[in-house]
Amino acid sequence: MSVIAEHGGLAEHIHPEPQGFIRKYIFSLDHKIIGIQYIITAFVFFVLAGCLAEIIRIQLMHANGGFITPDTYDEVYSIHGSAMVWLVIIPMLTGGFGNLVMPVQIGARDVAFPWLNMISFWIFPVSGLMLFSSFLMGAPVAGWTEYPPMSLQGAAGTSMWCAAIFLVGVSSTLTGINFLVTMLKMRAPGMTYTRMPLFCWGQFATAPLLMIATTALAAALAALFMERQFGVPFYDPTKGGSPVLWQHMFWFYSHPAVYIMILPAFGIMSEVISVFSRKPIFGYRLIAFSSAAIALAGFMVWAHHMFTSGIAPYMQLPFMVITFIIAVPTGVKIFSWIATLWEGKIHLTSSMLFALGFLVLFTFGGISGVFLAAIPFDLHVHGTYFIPAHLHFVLVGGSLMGIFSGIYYWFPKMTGRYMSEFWGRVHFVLFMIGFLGTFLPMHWLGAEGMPRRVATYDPQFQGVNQFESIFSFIMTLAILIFFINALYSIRNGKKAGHNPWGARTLEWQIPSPMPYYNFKHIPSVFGLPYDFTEPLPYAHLEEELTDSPVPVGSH
Amino acid sequence: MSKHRGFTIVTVVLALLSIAEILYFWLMPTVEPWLPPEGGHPGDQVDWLFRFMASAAALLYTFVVGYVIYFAIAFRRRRGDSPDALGPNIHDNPKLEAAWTIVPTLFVVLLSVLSIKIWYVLQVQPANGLVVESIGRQWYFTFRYPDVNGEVTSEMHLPVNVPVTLNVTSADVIHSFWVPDMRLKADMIPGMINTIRFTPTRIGRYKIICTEFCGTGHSTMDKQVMVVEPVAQYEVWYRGWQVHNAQVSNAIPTVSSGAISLTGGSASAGQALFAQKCTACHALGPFSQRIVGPGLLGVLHDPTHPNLVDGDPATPPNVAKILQNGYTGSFGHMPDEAENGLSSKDIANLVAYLNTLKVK
Amino acid sequence: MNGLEIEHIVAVVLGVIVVCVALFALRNDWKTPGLDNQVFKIMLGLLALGGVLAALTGAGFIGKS
Amino acid sequence: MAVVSIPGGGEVDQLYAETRALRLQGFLLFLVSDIVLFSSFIFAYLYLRNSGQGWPPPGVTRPAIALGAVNAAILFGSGATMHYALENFKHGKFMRYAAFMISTIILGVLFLSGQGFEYYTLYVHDHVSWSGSGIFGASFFTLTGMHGFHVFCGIWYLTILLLQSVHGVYDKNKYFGLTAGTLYWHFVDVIWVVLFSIFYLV
Repeated sequence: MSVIAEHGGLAEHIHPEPQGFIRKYIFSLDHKIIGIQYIITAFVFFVLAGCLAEIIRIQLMHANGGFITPDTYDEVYSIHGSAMVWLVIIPMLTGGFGNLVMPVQIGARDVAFPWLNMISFWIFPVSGLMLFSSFLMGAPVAGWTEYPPMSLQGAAGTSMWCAAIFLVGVSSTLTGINFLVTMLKMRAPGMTYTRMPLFCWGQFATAPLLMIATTALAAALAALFMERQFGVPFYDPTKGGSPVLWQHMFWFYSHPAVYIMILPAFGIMSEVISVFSRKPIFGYRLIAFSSAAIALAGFMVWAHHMFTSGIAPYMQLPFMVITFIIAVPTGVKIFSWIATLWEGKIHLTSSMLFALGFLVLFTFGGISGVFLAAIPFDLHVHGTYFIPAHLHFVLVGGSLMGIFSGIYYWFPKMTGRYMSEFWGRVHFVLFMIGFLGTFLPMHWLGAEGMPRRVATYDPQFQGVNQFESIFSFIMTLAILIFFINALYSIRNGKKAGHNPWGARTLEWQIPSPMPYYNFKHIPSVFGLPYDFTEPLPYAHLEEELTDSPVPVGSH
Repeated sequence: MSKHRGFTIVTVVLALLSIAEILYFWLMPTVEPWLPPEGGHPGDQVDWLFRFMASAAALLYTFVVGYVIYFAIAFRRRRGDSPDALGPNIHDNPKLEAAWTIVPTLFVVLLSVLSIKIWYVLQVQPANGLVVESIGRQWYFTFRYPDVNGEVTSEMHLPVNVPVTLNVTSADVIHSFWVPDMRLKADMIPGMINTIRFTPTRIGRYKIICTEFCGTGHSTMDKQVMVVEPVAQYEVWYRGWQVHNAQVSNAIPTVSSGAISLTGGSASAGQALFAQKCTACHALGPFSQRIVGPGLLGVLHDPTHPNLVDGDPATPPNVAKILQNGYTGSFGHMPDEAENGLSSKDIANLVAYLNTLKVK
Repeated sequence: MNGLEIEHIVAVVLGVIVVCVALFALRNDWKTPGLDNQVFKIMLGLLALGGVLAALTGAGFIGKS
Repeated sequence: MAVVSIPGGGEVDQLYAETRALRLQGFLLFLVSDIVLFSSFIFAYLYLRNSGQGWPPPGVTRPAIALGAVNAAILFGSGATMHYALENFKHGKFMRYAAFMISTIILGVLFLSGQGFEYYTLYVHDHVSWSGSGIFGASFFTLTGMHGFHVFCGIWYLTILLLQSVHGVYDKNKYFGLTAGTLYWHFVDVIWVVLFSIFYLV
């Protein structure tokens, strides 16, 4: 076609749609398929790790445990934590939603390196299987943080754990590189940085974290692996190493990692809240820049996990103050979302309900984070149940609520059908009740004197723990409803048009499910993505929803 | 104004609610509903910080949740609204945005100043204090007092109202020394000494809890107590340990010692114990049948049985030694008597039972 | 026939199927040019390798049974 | 096909120019993450070195500075030859390009042999080993070994590039693979500057 003859650049360069099952659905190069592959795989691991969580809660029903032995219990919570962090939330939010939505939102046909994207994805299930197979050789016991010297003494599975996390880290790093290049180089004409949808800003702030922080973790893991397998002394104090070194290297990754887990969820919130309030997002620039500020400051706070570990006293203060400062951009985002609700015409869909739930739960987690940042209070609650309570409020109440919200929101885009709104609301109500009942009392348990990672505990806490366990079953039930709803809706859900929510970002302007090439003609962008009163801010979209033939590229 | 009367009412209600919460956090006589009873200085300072942060958090959280719920209800799409109805086209409000950037920043500065002040209190060396050391071990704490040989192994006694400098370290893996009532914690890291400073002011018995995962017995590492008592009673206890440990070497012992008398072990009692304590890790099968540890069938009668994990031949006294001291090393981990809850009599019974097992 | 044996047989059968599919696809695509196709072929090769490993493990040639 | 000019005066089609820009960016980001990997280990090394045991720890002999210096000279020399190889290729002087490329590869192999000799001397003569010499052995052998592995990969990479260019994969306007190879080789050089100074000089 003439368009191709005139331009001939990457934007018009189209590979023919692949034929054959393997090319289409297994080793696919299509970012949308890879995104869905990520989401499905991560949900499979989510179910496995969720079962481990229920084993933990059953064990804690009685002060003397008795459901499983202490050693098995240690293995269970270690794998639960590792799997939820590395195999569920990070791949789901970056590889999953990032792949599914980000290239379309910036008006690209695919990510920069589709083959790299495919490799990143396929490393992930393999490393997940390796992580779970560590149970066969004696899984790691020292929690997802695996502090040496404890992890040096762990069973053979600990080395397997190192290898698995290393591999999933490689996958993250490659995804980060891929996304960053895509967003730097492949935005549609007119898609300036301040016109990118906020979900892309979330990914844009996350990609460098994935790329840089994960590599630091790879070094820490490689050293742990070498020490365990070949006796190379890095961490063993009896051979001159330092256990605190691991803590520095681990948290230098793992603190940015919590922003890897929350920034894309922030992005989802911005999309969902704006669309369902039928209003422009309030304070676009401030939200976008606070994402970048959080990502940047995220590299400067890692030692706030180590206030009790005996780092030099005057080293502690800057970490405390910078951690406090992170509360400011985070607060700005929360306030902006609440202001977006103001005078909106709010559609209380399941997706929006989860977004509102996010605001309620994540704010609580953020506030308990400020408590933890204050050294004097941290010295009291560090290593207690206050920590699991805080991290579940930000990771379940934040990231996972964001994931659910995103699934309800983009499900019509993935499949062309709605999920059941009724069961979505049931899911929301049960999940909120179960979540609050499970994790809210944990703050109190920790402050009162229950250490974390214990298989048996002081009988005075038994009542509260039983209460939590019962509510955790409610939460499990809610998630079960969600899965049934999703699986049922893939084939039987109500048909949704190409833009069921009336959203204005680019992915909603093309058919659902998205065609292989995304766009017949690369759109030009001349406005903000959230101006609901204005005409669509894109040109060259006229033919997207018609049946006119797809231009075929030269290759 | 009338248009936003609901908003005004909600704001007033939330403000009143916040004031009530703030008053509650400042006026409650003790922080006991939220934290364990406070047992000394600087726990009082931490409690003060807790009251401050809790009231600020209550203020913020009340407004966030209140507004989210109110907005979701008040601005929901009504039945009569057209499906395409839009909200007002508000993009931003620089004054508002500046306000909610600057006010939290100021609050953060205030919080930093307060935290640093209290942090400084935690660093100050008390004059004429008592210097005590604690060593974390799998899975108990030991203590070293000035002019007491060796280690104090049971409770930790402290005189009331005397400043204490506590240096902690570990003999094996990382532990953590936490006394919730003192609001203080320090990780016990092998090869490092961490210090906490406090002054117990209330007489009582406080739990010492390990909060850093340290192996199979981590859950049980909360059984020891810190006893704060009047100086006279403390002196008596202290002299008692001085006498008790007079003959003890000052070197840090690595394993508990003392051979167990194996006479009079009952094989039937041992069999019951074995089913209860051992079968989770050890099979009643040949040596190669491994669950966690090796199979134990005929362990004492098999001439081809390899030596025990510590290199000693498999004889009843050596097996008893492993049951007593446990083992942690390249072969894995075997709990010791304390963690398995085995008395000397139990060990004798178990060895007697193992002695009856013969390879077919 | 106990569960373990069934597991082994399933592993062998599935492994062989996977290997066959992967090798067949590999043969079809053997001559395709371009970076994307090279990576695709590598992935197919790894898939075949995985299938071989699964089949060998199921048949008891490698790994502890 | 639309045609665009590229730096250096040639003209390529727009698709190639854009793809090249993507790959360059991706490759640079890959190098950044590789730098972070080295930095983490260097951080670990500096942390352990300053953990109060004295340096080198008692009973450990440091490697001789002379051999390290020779090795450094070899590697820097190879950086220069690599630079000239690329320049010559750009100007279409294929034979000179090939000569410089081969000398780069040979210098790389020489560097690895020097490193192997150094390891041998340390291990056999001074009894310094990876796992048996405390934190010195751990950090020295891990970091230099990791760098050596990068050189090893680089040698193969350059060999493949050379064979590709013999087969005419690149021409004087389309030579991104060679640019990437040069960048990689310079990166390996720069890492060695850092390693040389922290292990031999300081």
